[in-house]
Amino acid sequence: MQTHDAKRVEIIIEAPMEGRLTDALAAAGVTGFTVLPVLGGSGRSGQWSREGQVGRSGMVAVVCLVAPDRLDALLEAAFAVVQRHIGVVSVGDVQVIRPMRF
Amino acid sequence: MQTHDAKRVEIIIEAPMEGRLTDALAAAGVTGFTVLPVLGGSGRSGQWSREGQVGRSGMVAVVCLVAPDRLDALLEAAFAVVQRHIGVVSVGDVQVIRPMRF
Amino acid sequence: MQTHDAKRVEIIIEAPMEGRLTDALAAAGVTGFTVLPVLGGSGRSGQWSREGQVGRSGMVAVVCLVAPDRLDALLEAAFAVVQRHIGVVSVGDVQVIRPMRF
Amino acid sequence: MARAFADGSGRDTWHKNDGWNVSEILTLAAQNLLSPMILSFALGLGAAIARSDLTVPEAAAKMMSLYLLFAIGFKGGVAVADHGLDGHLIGALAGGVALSFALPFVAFALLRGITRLSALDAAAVAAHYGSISIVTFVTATSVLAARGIAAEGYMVAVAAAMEAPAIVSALWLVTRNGSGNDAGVRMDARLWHEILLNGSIVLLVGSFLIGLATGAPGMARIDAFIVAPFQGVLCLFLLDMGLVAGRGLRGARGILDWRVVAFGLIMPMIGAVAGLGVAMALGLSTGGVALMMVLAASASYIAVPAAMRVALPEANPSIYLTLSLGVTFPFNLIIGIPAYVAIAVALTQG
Amino acid sequence: MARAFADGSGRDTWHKNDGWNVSEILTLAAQNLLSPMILSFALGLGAAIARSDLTVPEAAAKMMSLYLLFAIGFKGGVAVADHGLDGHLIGALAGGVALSFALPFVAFALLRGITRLSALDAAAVAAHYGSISIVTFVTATSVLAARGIAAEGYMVAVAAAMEAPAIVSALWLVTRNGSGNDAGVRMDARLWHEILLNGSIVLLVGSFLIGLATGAPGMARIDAFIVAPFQGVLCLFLLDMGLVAGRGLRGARGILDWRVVAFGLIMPMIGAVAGLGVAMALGLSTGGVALMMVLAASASYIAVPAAMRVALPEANPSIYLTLSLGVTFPFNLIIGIPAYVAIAVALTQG
Amino acid sequence: MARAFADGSGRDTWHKNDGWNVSEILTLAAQNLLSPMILSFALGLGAAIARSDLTVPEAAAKMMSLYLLFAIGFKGGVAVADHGLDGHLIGALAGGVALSFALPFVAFALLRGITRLSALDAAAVAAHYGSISIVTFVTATSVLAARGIAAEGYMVAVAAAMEAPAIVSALWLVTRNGSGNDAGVRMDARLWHEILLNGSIVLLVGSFLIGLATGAPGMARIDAFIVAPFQGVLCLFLLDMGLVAGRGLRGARGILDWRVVAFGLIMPMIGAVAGLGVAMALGLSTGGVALMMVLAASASYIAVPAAMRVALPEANPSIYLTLSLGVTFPFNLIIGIPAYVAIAVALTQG
Ligand SMILES: Nc1ncnc2c1ncn2[C@@H]1O[C@H](COP(=O)(O)O)[C@@H](O)[C@H]1O
Ligand SMILES: Nc1ncnc2c1ncn2[C@@H]1O[C@H](COP(=O)(O)O)[C@@H](O)[C@H]1O
Ligand SMILES: Nc1ncnc2c1ncn2[C@@H]1O[C@H](COP(=O)(O)O)[C@@H](O)[C@H]1O
Ligand code: NA
Ligand code: NA
Ligand code: NA
Repeated sequence: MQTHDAKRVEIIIEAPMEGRLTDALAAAGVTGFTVLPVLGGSGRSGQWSREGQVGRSGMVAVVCLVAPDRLDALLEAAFAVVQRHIGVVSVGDVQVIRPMRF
Repeated sequence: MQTHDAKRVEIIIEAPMEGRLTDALAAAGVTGFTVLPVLGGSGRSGQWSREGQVGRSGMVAVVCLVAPDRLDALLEAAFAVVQRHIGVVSVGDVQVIRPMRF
Repeated sequence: MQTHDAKRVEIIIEAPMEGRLTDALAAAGVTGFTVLPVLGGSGRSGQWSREGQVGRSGMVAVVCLVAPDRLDALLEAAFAVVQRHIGVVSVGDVQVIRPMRF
Repeated sequence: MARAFADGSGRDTWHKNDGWNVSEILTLAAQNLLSPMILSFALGLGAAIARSDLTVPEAAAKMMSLYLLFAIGFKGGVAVADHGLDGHLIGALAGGVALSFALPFVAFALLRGITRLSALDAAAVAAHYGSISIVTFVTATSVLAARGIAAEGYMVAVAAAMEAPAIVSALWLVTRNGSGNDAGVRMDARLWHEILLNGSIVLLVGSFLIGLATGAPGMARIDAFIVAPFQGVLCLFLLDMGLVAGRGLRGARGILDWRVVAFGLIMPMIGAVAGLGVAMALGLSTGGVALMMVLAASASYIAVPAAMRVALPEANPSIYLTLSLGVTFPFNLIIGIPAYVAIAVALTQG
Repeated sequence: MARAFADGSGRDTWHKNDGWNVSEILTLAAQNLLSPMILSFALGLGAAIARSDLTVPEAAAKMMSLYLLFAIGFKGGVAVADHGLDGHLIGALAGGVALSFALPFVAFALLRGITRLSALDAAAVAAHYGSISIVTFVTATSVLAARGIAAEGYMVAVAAAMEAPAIVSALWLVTRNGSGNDAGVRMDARLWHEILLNGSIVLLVGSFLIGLATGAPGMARIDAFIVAPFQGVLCLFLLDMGLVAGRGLRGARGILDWRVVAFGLIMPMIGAVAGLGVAMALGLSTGGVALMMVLAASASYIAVPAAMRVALPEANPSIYLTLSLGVTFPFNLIIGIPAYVAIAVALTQG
Repeated sequence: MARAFADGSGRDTWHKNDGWNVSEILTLAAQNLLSPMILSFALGLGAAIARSDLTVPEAAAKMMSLYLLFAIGFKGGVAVADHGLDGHLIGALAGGVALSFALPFVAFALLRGITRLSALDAAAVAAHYGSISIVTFVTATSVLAARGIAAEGYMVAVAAAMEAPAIVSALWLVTRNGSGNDAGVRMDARLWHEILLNGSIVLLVGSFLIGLATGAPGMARIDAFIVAPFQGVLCLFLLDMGLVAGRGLRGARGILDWRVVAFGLIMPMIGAVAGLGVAMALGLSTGGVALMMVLAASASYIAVPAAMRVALPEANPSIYLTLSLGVTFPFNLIIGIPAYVAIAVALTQG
């Protein structure tokens, strides 16, 4: 089946920053993304878990599929939001079956 | 550690179609998959969020690891279900540590 | 934007083993990971769904971003925990924007 | 049968009606507006429109709706067990099903007449207005209970029976106005199974039968759970409904033009009148008439949208969801219910 | 001690037993079958088997079980605070622990005798039947309460004490029948910690101690929460149990042959008889005897399965979960409990 | 106004105070320690520290806090509707806002004086102590209700008004002690909007207004939901608070040195005294004085942490969350509240 190159960007970020991130993405012309819940994790700022969270709003994972030429714009936008916050950004190569979406 | 090539297919689809998709996958001989919840997202049909969902059943992410030679069968099966619905399909190259599973 | 090579390891494992897995990762020097919830899935041990779970604790997805040279240590550690249990491990190549984290 | 849906709080007072006047209707409307339920809905609506981050967790909203369905079904069954079946059950069921089949045609014609919606979107919307909103029904029963007005317990069975038929009519409309095979109807046995064994229908009918089987003794064991806290739970659930409706309206700017909105206000009135006709013809009680009007006037936002996503994926969900949840639901809640009740009282006790 | 588990609904009536006859047992069975709890379970079971999409959100199910554990533990503690410890507490605890240790050996022998299960699967199943099902226990207490039969408040402590010992016996059975090191036992201090500080044990014991410490005044502050709505919450929880059991049965076709199913029906009776013996030897009250029978007859589906996944990963979870949840749980709920209560009444009040 | 926050359980007894003595304070402290609420919190704390896997689902915890906010706000509004506004509302609001603005400066100075925290972390912590903990407030109202002590219904409005101002002071402190632009303040209109329309503020104020509008008749319709089960729900919520606090403490070993912990114990007392002064100056009732002390003494762990993550991302959340939730919250719950109530009683009724 015919597929098309694309980039899969996965941004794991604090929940309170989600809105700002997605707005920044939209501003950078990235209108497609999916937000997944995160149960917990560990990093330089220690380990945390979502269970019975009170006061700690946890994190979310934002997955973006973009055309390769859009990648830099996306990363610039994302990094501007993420840089001062805990979280991680990774980019992988993928194939998609619907080019028109990106 | 010895690993084996495989494809990681990620299908983000409307929840009401999940059962039809997994049945189609099974019919295509793809018996292994994992379903992850989705909190919200944005695409051509606008932005949505799961919170306090009443009436909008939201989406799910279905992740399939398959042997490369099974990929086309999987994509055909998936596309038949997804084509008329909102959602996205992406395929990435991965290594797995248990070939017998695929 | 300048990025750095890394490996994205995705381990789907039974919830009761999560703590043992993350401890093993930490012991192997892997201090960064994210745990995502899993709604359901299917594999050699049949299909299951999280809904109204009583008695079946379901599974979780653990995502680790590591520097390539750390991969083997991670896989050894993970495999020791996972081998006798149901679940899957996959490894993909990604780019990350913050090398110092790994 | 005065206790059929009475909330057992012991505060019910049979509202005596000798004669009827406008001022009383206004008083009742005000009284309805000042109920904690309506105000909770308004709070949610306002919070969402003001972009507050107030949200009700999905699992909690789902659980509250399971509670409301279980409670309303059980109470209905107990009411029937207590007061026996008057002859009207079959008639009421048949009448409800007929309304559910018929109303989509009216809605479709109206939409094609006054709006610019495509045949596909119009049919999808029409399906919602033939079907029913169980929360609107639940709210109406608590309004009746607060006024001590009786209703047939089996009206919950009628509600369940009205959920699905409208879908058939809508799909028939689509095939007839067949807009190309790429946007054709996707209907299969599996979808029928999903619709008819839809969770809310199963729970409503199931708890109705449980109430019927256990009757007063069963009620005595669980009334502290399903009767006393009922209206309070309804408040929090309506708070969430307000949040969802408000978010929908916010996101739908531009999607609904004034014509479509007008439909969302006119159609419930047409439905209510149709329901009134059927109910009067059947000779239902005051409460039964009011509830039949509510069912016919209300629009689905759970069972039907899910079915439409599968059967008519090309129809735009934002249109039917916003109309049903953001326009018609608030209309019925705030203006419709008190009006329907007032009319039912006037015509059956006048 | 008649109010030990009374549900405070004020509808308790001490059931006077002068003599005993079959018709009465049947009446009670029917009465039990027609309780909203049993019918809710049946509704869930039916809905799942009919593949309805009715589901209870995971978080809601978890919360209801926390509520039931807290309420049952607290009531037990208050009962002890009100009525003081009769001398039997230690004996009852010891008896319960002994049963939990012993029953897995019986279960294992029976399984190896009549079924084709491997030693590994047989041992895993055996662990479940030595341990207990707290929901079965909770349902039994509400049946006793409805009949106004007293029970020792500390039976909840006995229930907690019976959760873990069976696991030891099962693991010992596996090592003895050592099926190759690749499928050996995975037992470490961490797992012991997980088992003994298992959430349900901690909450049950903790709320028991809270009830003990606060007594009647504490009860007065929260009874409107933990007593009045109790049976209603139990209905919704059993609805979910039915859904889960039904889904399990649907998925398990072919996994359980008739021999294994037979075990799931015979073993609880054996357990009940063993429990009866211990309880009579200890001289417990009517309710205490019934509850000890229920505990011995019931099979775990929360604590033990999780432990088995860690300790015996090669054992097939579908077998022990389906047996415990899909066969033995419904059996105890529908037939077992009323029978055990009837027997306890007959033997202690006859 | 004695019913302001009375829990309607009919067990309230006006506690007559002629004179006052130490033994009585101790009795009350003991009595408070033996309340199901405090013990539930202790159970959660112990379970978490012992690494039990006992957890309350996130959605359930969220729902319980929505319930508590709605109930407390509604009751406050009804109380005002019943008893009318005494002249103090404006004064109380102004006093509360002033406290919220002022206390962060005290906290900041104290932290810089006795701890080694950076200006950034100190400011972030300070914001929490100027703001309030609604659960501490809720627990205090139920303690007052249990003792039949009246409080102004509008204190919930004061609580809502005190949530945000402290954030302004803290951010001002950061800019003044400007620690380099890379760690500068991230403050924008959007964040203000998020803070002021924070879900808990909106729900608290909204339900207060609903209670005010519907008054006694509204209360009559939902009191079985928001009054009777209130203290029981509070128990389960505090169980979860204990679990979260315990987990926080476990994870925070090494993060808090004894100086920081000392601050977490001293600051609430300072706040309480400040609150006492303001409340006495305003001439509030006994309950009002106690609640103002509680508000000033308590530290936020919901609204402020989220705001700090956005505005001061470089500040370490483990410090302020552990201090607020793991040190100050338990202190107020166990020692603070009974002491503040005792002092309020002594000074207003002595
Ligand atoms: N190497 C990693 N792989 C996957 N997730 C990570 C990694 N490092 C950090 N995270 C996630 O990002 C969160 C914050 O990380 P940090 O900023 O390092 O404290 C963690 O709680 C994890 O959820
Ligand atoms: N480029 C994308 N990257 C990630 N997820 C997407 C993308 N486009 C669409 N989605 C997901 O698919 C859903 C429907 O997309 P659409 O069909 O474009 O409206 C969205 O709500 C997202 O959850
Ligand atoms: N090929 C696969 N792709 C994605 N997930 C899988 C795959 N195989 C197994 N899984 C996941 O691992 C769980 C256990 O698989 P198994 O051990 O094969 O029964 C399944 O329930 C799935 O959630
Ligand atoms: Na309708
Ligand atoms: Na047992
Ligand atoms: Na404060």
